[in-house]
Amino acid sequence: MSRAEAFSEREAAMCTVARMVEDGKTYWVAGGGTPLYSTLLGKRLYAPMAQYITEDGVVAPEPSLPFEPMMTMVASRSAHRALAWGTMNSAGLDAQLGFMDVGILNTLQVDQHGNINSTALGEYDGDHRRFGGPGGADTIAACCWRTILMTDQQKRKFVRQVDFISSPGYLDGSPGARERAGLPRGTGPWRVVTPWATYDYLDRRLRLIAHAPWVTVEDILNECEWLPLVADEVAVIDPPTEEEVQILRAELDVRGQTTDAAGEWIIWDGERYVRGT
Amino acid sequence: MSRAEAFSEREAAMCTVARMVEDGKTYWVAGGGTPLYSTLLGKRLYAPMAQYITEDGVVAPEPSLPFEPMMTMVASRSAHRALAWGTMNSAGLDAQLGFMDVGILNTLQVDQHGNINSTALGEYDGDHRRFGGPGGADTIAACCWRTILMTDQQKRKFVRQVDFISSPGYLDGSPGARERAGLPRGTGPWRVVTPWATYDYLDRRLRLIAHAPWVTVEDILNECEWLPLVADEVAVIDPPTEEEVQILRAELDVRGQTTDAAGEWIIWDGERYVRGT
Amino acid sequence: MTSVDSPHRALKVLEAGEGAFHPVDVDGFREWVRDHKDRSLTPRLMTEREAVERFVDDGDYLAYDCNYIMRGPNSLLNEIIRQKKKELWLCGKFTYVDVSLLVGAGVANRIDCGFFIAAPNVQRGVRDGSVTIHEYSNVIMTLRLRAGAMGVSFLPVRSFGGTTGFVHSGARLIEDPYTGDPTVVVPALNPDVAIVHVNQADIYGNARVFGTGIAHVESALASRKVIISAEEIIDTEEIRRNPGLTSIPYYAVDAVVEAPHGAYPGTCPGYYSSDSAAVMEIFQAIRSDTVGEYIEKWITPFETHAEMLHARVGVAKLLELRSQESIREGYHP
Amino acid sequence: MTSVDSPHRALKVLEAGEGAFHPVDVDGFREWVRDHKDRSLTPRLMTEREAVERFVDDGDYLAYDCNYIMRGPNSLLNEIIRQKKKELWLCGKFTYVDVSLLVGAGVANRIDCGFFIAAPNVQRGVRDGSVTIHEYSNVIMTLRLRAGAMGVSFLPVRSFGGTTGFVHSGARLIEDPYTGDPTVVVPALNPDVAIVHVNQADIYGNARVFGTGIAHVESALASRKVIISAEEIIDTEEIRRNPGLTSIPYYAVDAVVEAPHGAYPGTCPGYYSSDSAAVMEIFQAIRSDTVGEYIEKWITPFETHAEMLHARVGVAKLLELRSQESIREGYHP
Repeated sequence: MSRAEAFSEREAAMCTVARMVEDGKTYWVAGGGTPLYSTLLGKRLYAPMAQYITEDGVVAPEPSLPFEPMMTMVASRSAHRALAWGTMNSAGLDAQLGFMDVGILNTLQVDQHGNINSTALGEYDGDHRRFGGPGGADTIAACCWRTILMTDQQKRKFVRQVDFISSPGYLDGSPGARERAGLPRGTGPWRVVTPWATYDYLDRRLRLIAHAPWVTVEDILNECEWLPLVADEVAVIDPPTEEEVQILRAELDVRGQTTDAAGEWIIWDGERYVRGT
Repeated sequence: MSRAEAFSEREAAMCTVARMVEDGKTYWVAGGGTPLYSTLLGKRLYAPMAQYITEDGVVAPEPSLPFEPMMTMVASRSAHRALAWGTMNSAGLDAQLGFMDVGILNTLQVDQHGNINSTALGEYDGDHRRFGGPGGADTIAACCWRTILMTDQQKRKFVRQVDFISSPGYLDGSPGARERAGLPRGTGPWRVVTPWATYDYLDRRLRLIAHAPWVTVEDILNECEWLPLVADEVAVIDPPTEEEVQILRAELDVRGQTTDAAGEWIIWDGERYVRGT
Repeated sequence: MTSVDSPHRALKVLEAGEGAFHPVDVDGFREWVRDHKDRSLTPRLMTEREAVERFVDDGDYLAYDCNYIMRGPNSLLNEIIRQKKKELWLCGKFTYVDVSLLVGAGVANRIDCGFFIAAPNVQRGVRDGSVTIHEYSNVIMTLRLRAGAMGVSFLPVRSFGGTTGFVHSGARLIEDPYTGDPTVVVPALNPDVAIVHVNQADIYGNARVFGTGIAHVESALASRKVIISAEEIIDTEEIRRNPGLTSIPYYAVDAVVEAPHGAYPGTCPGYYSSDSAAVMEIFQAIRSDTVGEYIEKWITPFETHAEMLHARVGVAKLLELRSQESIREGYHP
Repeated sequence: MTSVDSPHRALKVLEAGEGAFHPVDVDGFREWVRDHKDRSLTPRLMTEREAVERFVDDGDYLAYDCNYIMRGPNSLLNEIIRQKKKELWLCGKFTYVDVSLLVGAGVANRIDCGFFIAAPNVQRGVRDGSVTIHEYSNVIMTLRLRAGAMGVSFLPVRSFGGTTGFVHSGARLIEDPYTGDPTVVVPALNPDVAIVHVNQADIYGNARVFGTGIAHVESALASRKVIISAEEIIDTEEIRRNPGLTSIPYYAVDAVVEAPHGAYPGTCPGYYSSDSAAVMEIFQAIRSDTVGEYIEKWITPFETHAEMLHARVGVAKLLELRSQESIREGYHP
């Protein structure tokens, strides 16, 4: 598989997540957008026996691609050839039962313990900017066995403590904090993926474990308001392959609404990847 | 409508209950047998807009009559041309919501406060004879707005206190006893019908209000181990009409499994009804 | 083999959210059902105007699903705007642009939040205190509706604990009566009124929904007043031919409105696709804070949804949307 | 507008039943699901013998619906008897003659009672202590299964309070965390194994049930091990053509057994009617305390259900039962 010569940063993040998709696991996909496209890419190339479930209860579809604009779920093409059609409650309850292995999420803000804010920036009881709320992410973050968070590598997004916990990470980071709050045992954040970096958690604290070849660890830490732990060896993320980006562009997000929506372009200049436009 | 000249006591009880069926009300019918046939007779003759629901979630069927032997519910003929097919849970939850107006029940034993025993005669923790348990009757007795109990007029059935409360009446008879036990407000037993008698409740105590023309009040009280209240004026129950028994026999219980199963025959001797064989 | 609980201790309430919530009154709801829900087979077919006039009151708590996206009750929502209802409290789960539209139209001022687009007018309302938001999530709101549809006052849930939303909600953290473990419970929701768009219904309200959904059945069973809008009115004979397809039984329904293309500009899967340009137009209107102009263009000039479809959309476009919806499998059983 | 509760007080447990109940362990159940339920599309088709050998263990808590009446999993129950499983604990709601059969066969000795015919051998077992009964009702047992299928440890319910059954059950009467009113809660039930007979399934376990039922979906989702028997095995392509017909998703299912006439002698509505004479025969056997003879005639001489059908029933009778079931509307969507 040859390396891709030009791709957007958002495409890079989707390829990173696609490679995390595992056969025989269920993915509860929030909302659509990058989590859904990452799952579809992973299923297409690496894990054909991975299955996904949408918030409106579509179980294991074979969607009719490409999706219509803005309709990556709650439409006939996205629900097509499913094995079952349920509702938000059937999806939510099956997650409570432990049937959902992995949830993939987006967010505005994440903190050192993996808590997610999609509700309000600023002081909730005072001056703040309001956002849409958790949607399905709260249940995904609570009930899936693992969660993968996709976001951009921006200083304002990586904070010590989110202004509002919309969806739970490890809460205050103490052992058993989730269980004390009534959340299911053995669950919690697993990875954070940005176009530049991959993180895991060590003792429930965010830890940088890999960087994209076109940035340094220092670049990444400069885009963190609160510094994460850094692994002793920070791996280099394999860049997207030509095959991956071709599938993303030709089969999945053919209108480019998701992949082009953010991030700079990365170009192979013959020797190395450089950030371009 | 001419009086019937010969009918069984069980037919008489079904006719009494059939006349209680009201248009625009929902009947949750336990099990089948006499409650179901009484409802069907009432709907056929007196209250076409009454609807019934079965334990397995059949809503407002137009059953294909006659039923097959023993299959007055959970069969295609009994579920035929319904408006919805649910499950025991949908029926039970709709009852919790208050959608079920009237429940009609059978039982082994009833006490002065309308509590019903279908579980055990004798000492539960010691020597007793075991029966089948409440089935759906507990929920019907708890959640329908009114319940009608059908039983035979036998001394051992009308007791001071049932050996085991399988399905709740007014419990200890004190005001608010049902609510203190967690049962829905404003519900409770409404009528008891035997081939000989009709009872209501006064201050949550069983009260005889009507007798069949072929028995006296004394006959009835002789068949009560514990004496009920007796209304100041005890009415006379209109006996079955020819039309009622014809429908019961020709359209409903054509095999006679239910109507012939118990009770003596009542015959009009030209002047009055007499108990015959 | 029993669990190790000690049944007679008191259960501690470990934490309690401080948010206001629609009052929990299961016995009151039962009495409403007894006194107001028609268990006769009485025709309930009426116009959208009559349905909204009779069954949506100022101050009502309103439940609906997915408007402007999939099988939303848009014809009814627009009629609510035309009738200038006031101070509605919205069940804002799995919503999109419609919260901003209803706030901008002046009909809603309180939202239980699962998800909605917090457009400028909502932001402004929160800042100046004219809009109140209570915090939940999509699933928590649908489970609150499910509790309401089960006739119980609360449900235990496995999410929502530990969030800031919990603090601003009606949830409680209690000791589980069986395990003693900390357990989140949420209050049942019995909305005053639900509006539900379905594929088919008969004149009594026996309704069929094809495809996925959010909480349409729960909303219908949990709500005091229920208006169904249907793409197609079908014979009760057809309902009786396959009772297994009935999603919502007639006795839960107060009004049935015939509403072909009732979900426009959203999709009704298997029937017609979204009008993407029209959806983008409302999206842009809420983003650019021009909801008023949108309403004056699309809603208030018309007496009915049908009139709007005729004047603003036209036959050719509607047929095109039907034609675009090439997937029919599963939606025409 | 909020209810008048005082959120921070402790909730009193007002009364507690004294009955033993299958342990409540929601997190343990989740871990079982994670470690044992196959979320791949791996074929699960196997013989009734293999399914029962692999998935029914001595001492298991067993859930099933309606056996000997309607769409019961009779082929699987008979195989359980042939394999001489021991000490099963039965979810005895909406049952009929089968509790007495299973007790008489020596495979079951504990019953959560909703309803069953208390035949002489059950009576004797209760008297001599070899059979234990815990008291519930049909709806309470199905709601316990629903709690199990929701992944929560308990549910509030509106019936069962005040009964003697409550005293001999796992129910509790607690103060409602919202209204303060006395409220009955019942423990979730997560059976060790469920056996469910369905109309159609694919080889992965995506299953369709047509007609009414008791708690088949809840049983499948709530149970650690799930065996589906199906009148017809259909292509997964057919499942994908109408996902709205899937009652039970494959990931809940461990084994699929092809079992035409699997509900014999009961009815499978729309497919075949009951064999009344054969049902009467088991009814008479339990009444006259001759369960052993019944088993020796109908069950143990045969290797499989199909062999029994061939030897004891015959083609003519099976075709007659199919022919008698003249109502097909609603069962062949």
